[in-house]
Amino acid sequence: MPTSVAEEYFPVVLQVLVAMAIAGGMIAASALLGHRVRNPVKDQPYECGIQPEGSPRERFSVKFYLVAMIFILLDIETVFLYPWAVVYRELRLFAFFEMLVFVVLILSGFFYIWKKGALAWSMEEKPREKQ
Amino acid sequence: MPANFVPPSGVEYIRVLPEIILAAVATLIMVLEPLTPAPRKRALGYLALAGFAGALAGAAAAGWRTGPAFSGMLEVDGFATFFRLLVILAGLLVTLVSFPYLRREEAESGEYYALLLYSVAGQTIMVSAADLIVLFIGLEISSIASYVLAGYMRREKLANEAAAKYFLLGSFATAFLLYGIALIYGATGTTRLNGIAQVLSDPRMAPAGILTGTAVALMLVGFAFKISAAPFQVWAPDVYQGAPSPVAAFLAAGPKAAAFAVLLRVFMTAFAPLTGRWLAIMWSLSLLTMIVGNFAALLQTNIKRLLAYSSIAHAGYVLVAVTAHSEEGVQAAMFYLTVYVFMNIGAFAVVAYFSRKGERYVEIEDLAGLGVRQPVLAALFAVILLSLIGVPPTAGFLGKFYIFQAAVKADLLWLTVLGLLNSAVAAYYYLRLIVIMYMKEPGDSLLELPGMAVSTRAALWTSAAAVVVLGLFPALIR
Amino acid sequence: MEQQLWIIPALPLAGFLVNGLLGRRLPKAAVTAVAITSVALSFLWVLKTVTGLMPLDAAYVERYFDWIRVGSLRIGCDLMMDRLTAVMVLVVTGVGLLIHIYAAGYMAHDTGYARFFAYLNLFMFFMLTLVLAANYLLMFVGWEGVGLCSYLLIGFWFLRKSATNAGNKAFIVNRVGDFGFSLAIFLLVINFNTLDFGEVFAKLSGWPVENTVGTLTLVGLLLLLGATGKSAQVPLYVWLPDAMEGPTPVSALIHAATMVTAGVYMVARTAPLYLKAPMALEMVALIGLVTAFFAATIGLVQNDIKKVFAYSTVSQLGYMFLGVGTGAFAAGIFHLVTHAFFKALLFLGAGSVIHALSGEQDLRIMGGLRKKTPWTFWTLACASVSIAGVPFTAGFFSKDEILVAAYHHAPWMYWVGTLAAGMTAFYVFRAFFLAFFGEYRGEGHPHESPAVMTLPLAALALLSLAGGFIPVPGWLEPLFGAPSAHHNPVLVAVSVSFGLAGIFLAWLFYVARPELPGALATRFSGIYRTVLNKYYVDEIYNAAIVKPVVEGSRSLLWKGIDVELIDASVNGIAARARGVGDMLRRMQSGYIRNYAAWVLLGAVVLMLAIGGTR
Amino acid sequence: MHPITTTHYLILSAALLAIGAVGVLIRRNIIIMLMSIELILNAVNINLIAFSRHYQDVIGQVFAIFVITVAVAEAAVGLGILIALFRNKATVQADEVEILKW
Repeated sequence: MPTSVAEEYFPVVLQVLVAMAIAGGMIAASALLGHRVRNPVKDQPYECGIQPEGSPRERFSVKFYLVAMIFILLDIETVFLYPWAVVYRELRLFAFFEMLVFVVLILSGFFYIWKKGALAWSMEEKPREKQ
Repeated sequence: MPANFVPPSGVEYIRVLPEIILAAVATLIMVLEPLTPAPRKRALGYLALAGFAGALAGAAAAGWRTGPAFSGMLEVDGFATFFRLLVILAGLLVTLVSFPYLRREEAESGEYYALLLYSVAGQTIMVSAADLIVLFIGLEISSIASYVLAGYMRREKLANEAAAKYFLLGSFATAFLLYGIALIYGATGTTRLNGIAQVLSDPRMAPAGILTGTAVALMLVGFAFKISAAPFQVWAPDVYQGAPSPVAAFLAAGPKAAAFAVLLRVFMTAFAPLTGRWLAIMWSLSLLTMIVGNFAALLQTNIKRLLAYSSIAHAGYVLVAVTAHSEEGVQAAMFYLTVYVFMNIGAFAVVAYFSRKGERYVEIEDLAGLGVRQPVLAALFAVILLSLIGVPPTAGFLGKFYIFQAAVKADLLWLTVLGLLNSAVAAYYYLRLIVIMYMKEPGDSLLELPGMAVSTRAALWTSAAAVVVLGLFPALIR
Repeated sequence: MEQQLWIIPALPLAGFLVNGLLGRRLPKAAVTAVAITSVALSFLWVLKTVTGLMPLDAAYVERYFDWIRVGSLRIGCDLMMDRLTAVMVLVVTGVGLLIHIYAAGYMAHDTGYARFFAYLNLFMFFMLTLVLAANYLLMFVGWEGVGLCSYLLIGFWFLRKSATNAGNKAFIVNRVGDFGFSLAIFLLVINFNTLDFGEVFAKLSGWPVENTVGTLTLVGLLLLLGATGKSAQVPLYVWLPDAMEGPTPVSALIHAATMVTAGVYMVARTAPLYLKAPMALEMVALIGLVTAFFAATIGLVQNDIKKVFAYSTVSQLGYMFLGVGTGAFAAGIFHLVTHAFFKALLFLGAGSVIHALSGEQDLRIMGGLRKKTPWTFWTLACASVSIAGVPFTAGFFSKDEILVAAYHHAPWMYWVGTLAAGMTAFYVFRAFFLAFFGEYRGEGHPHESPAVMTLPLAALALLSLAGGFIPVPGWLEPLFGAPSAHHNPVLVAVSVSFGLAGIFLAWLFYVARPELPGALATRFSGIYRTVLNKYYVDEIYNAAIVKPVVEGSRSLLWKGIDVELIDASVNGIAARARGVGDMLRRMQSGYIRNYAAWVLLGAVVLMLAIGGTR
Repeated sequence: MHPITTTHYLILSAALLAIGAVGVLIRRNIIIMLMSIELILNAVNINLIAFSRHYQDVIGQVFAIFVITVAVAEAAVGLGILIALFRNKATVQADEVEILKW
């Protein structure tokens, strides 16, 4: 086992350095090697060939935030699944039902979101106007 | 840990029955909510009522089999059952008051009832927690639900602002509480309340004084915020004024009573050995709370804000009982909290009914002439106000009497004297309401006052009756 | 207990209750019947009791119940009858009965009829309690009661401002006197630990005669202060002339015959104490003499017939005090009895005159009533003769007894007394001649009073004349010792001559040469005006006592202490509270970040406080 | 080199706590305030894990997981409220939110 603090943290430091080197290298290479011709059209943000209209800085619609938040909420539940999975063997049947209840509760939350229309993206699809 | 893990036995589930029922019904409502068409949302309300009733039965049932549950995480004893019943009852009364209110504001929806149920579930967990983790989780469940409830009327600026303030400050204070819990865990190595007590009491393992002291202080910050004690009460007036009246009633009753229960449990069991250090602080906190609550209320013109300051003042009185840190103190606090819950819900029920759509009429002057136009309503409100002052026949008086009796027994003479002076000051702003109701000419605000809905009437009558009955027969719940 | 003394006062009380409570609903006749029968029955019961107890050498006491029992002090509700009380009770009920009958006619067409008789009966009850009381406290109850009734009856026509003012004045001045009386009672309790007459006088034997101002003299003086208040003597006489605002029967009963004599009775009752305190007794005599002379001079120039008789009462009371003061208690009481007869008659006569002239009281507008009201004329003549002291009339006997006793006590007192007697004769006959002789100067058409009024007048006239032969001094001998035997004819002759001279002068001034008084008045206009205005005594009292007290209490007590001190401090505290409230309210600035700051500040403070301490 | 002991972690978490608290006071934008509160919660987590390692038991870590979950829930609700506020008043500046006062 590494004795002093330095040895302990050497691998961590090494990893960070390697990551920075690769990223920095690519940017530097494209900047140095690439032939740059500047004109207004080129300076526009590249949007897969479609003509970009409006500035990139206009606001996101709420939908994006909503989806992001739902993702995070449901994702956290997985955190609880890991420890459960590790000790599943010893806990026998009890744990299974316990987790079943847990998952059902989560799904009911999901059902609520789904039925509320939070996931429906396009306008016409909205089943019912949110109050 | 898994080696000696034993799955919870049947009886433990019964001990946790109220939480199960509340959570189940709430989730059911959440699931049903999108499926029910707008006009039939009231059915969800009735479902919520049934949920509360079931939970009451559950709490009573749990009350018969006291003992730990879930490997010591929860401790269901007399104290816990008492507060469980109180908190669920508060939730029930608030639901009753909310029916007509939501219909009038055209904001009927299942989420409101579900949130109420979740918040009460959180509080019941909090109250019976024997472990700091469970306590924290219960506290968070109830707080987060109440943040949303506070901002329920999304279209109104006031509600938004109230919710934003409540959320920010709430989470800020809870963060401190959490930090305190972490430190205590660090100092004692365990999060079990009685475990902490053991470690703190035997000198051999006594951890560093500074660490425990800071931990206690930080936890006190969290609790003080929740019960709106002095330096941390700044949020209460704004939130009570901004939030819809039934929610304000709920905030003043449910979470506050639960927070006091937790404060009592933690400071009486876990921090008992450190009493010498936190007693002086508790003393000054209670005094400061009473002063701020009573004096600031003198100049209020908005009824809800006035009731907010009054609830701060009452928190001060209960803190006096806590400072007495004796058996009578706890008894007195429990009795006072019960009466306090009824008084507050009654008062806010009147405001909810009286303020009409969009809560236009919440100024004190709007009450003018109520005694003439609506004698029954005015009489009920007067009874509640008298009890808030602590006039003898009502339970309010007995509550204060027990508290100050306990305080005197714990020879907190100065606190008692100042406390009584404060309640004298309090008499002014309560009586002002009665004066305006009975002595002033009715203004235009009383013209189109619609009939009172059955449910609000029921809630109002129960609280007024409780105030009087408890005043006469305190033994019912001692 | 067999004599049941309590029935005597109980009957008028019953009369009062019936009239007072049911009066308005009962017809007038019923009210009169109840009032008069109650007093009549009481009078008969007195006769039965007195005859029953005939030898009555020792005081006969009936004890009913313990009113106050504190430690060793026992004050019972007990009544007593002895010779002195017998005399007083007979006078009170007898004269009272006659006046009740007279009042039935006089007040016939007055709206407050029932109320009037209720008050009269109540007065009789209190007066009888006062007289029959066996201890000072019960006497004090009667004392206050009669004061109350005099207030009620003076202000009977309460719509008239002057009547209510007079009532107030009477009551307040009496209270000043009662103040002295109660102090005396306290001293008695402290020194003798009892208020019962018998016990007090028994314990007195152990006390030496005081030549310096000891406790006994102090008690005597305080009692005298009470007596001057009640019997309208010099310092506290101002209320009696104003008391004439009340109906005439009231003046007759209360302000002539009974209440005002209470003072004399009280001094006579405490004779043993006064004998032990000669200085106090001397003071009584002095007060009496000064009052007699002083009131007589004022009486000379009064124009209101009732005012003349009022001052005459004050003056005659002065004589009684003189009599009692010079040790001749029996003479004093004797004069009290005779005075009750002729003074009541004078007032009732005046009442009849006023009744005849339908309310006119000014002598200058009367005249020539001899032919129009013969009955009144003759009865009033008897009274005037009696009061002037014409030989063999009641007044003659009692007044000379006093003057002789005064002579033996101090010769100069006799001369002043006799001079005052002359003046008395003058002003009585002045009123008599002005009212009944010469031509009628008023516009009205006077008519004789009805029988119900003239009959009592006749009875009283008889008593005024024959009263002198009632052996009162002899009857009172066991109590006050034998009357002074030496009847010096010379003294009697001198006083009679003064009386007759007074009558002659009055005749000269007002019948023979009516212009004389006018001329005399202009020549001595200065003296005339001061005497007419009652030596400006009322004005002096007003300035000296009333104004400072009223002003003082208004500016100092009310404005000064109450407003500035108390109100200011209370409002101040309230304002401070609101100030604190406002400051705390500002704490809610509305900014989230301020709130967060408060939370953080609180947290830091707590950490330091709890964390810091070791 | 002395090994990294629990106190180092405590100091780190205390620093984070301070930064978080000050962040709430100074920053105007409510979202940033929200973030600083999350910062404090993370400071708590550090503490918990440090103590858990110190006592060699799992309570601290379990607690940490719960704290994280609660933090997420809080954040979700907080942002929800914030959006509602934004819709009404088109501002997220803390100082403009001050209708309710005194």
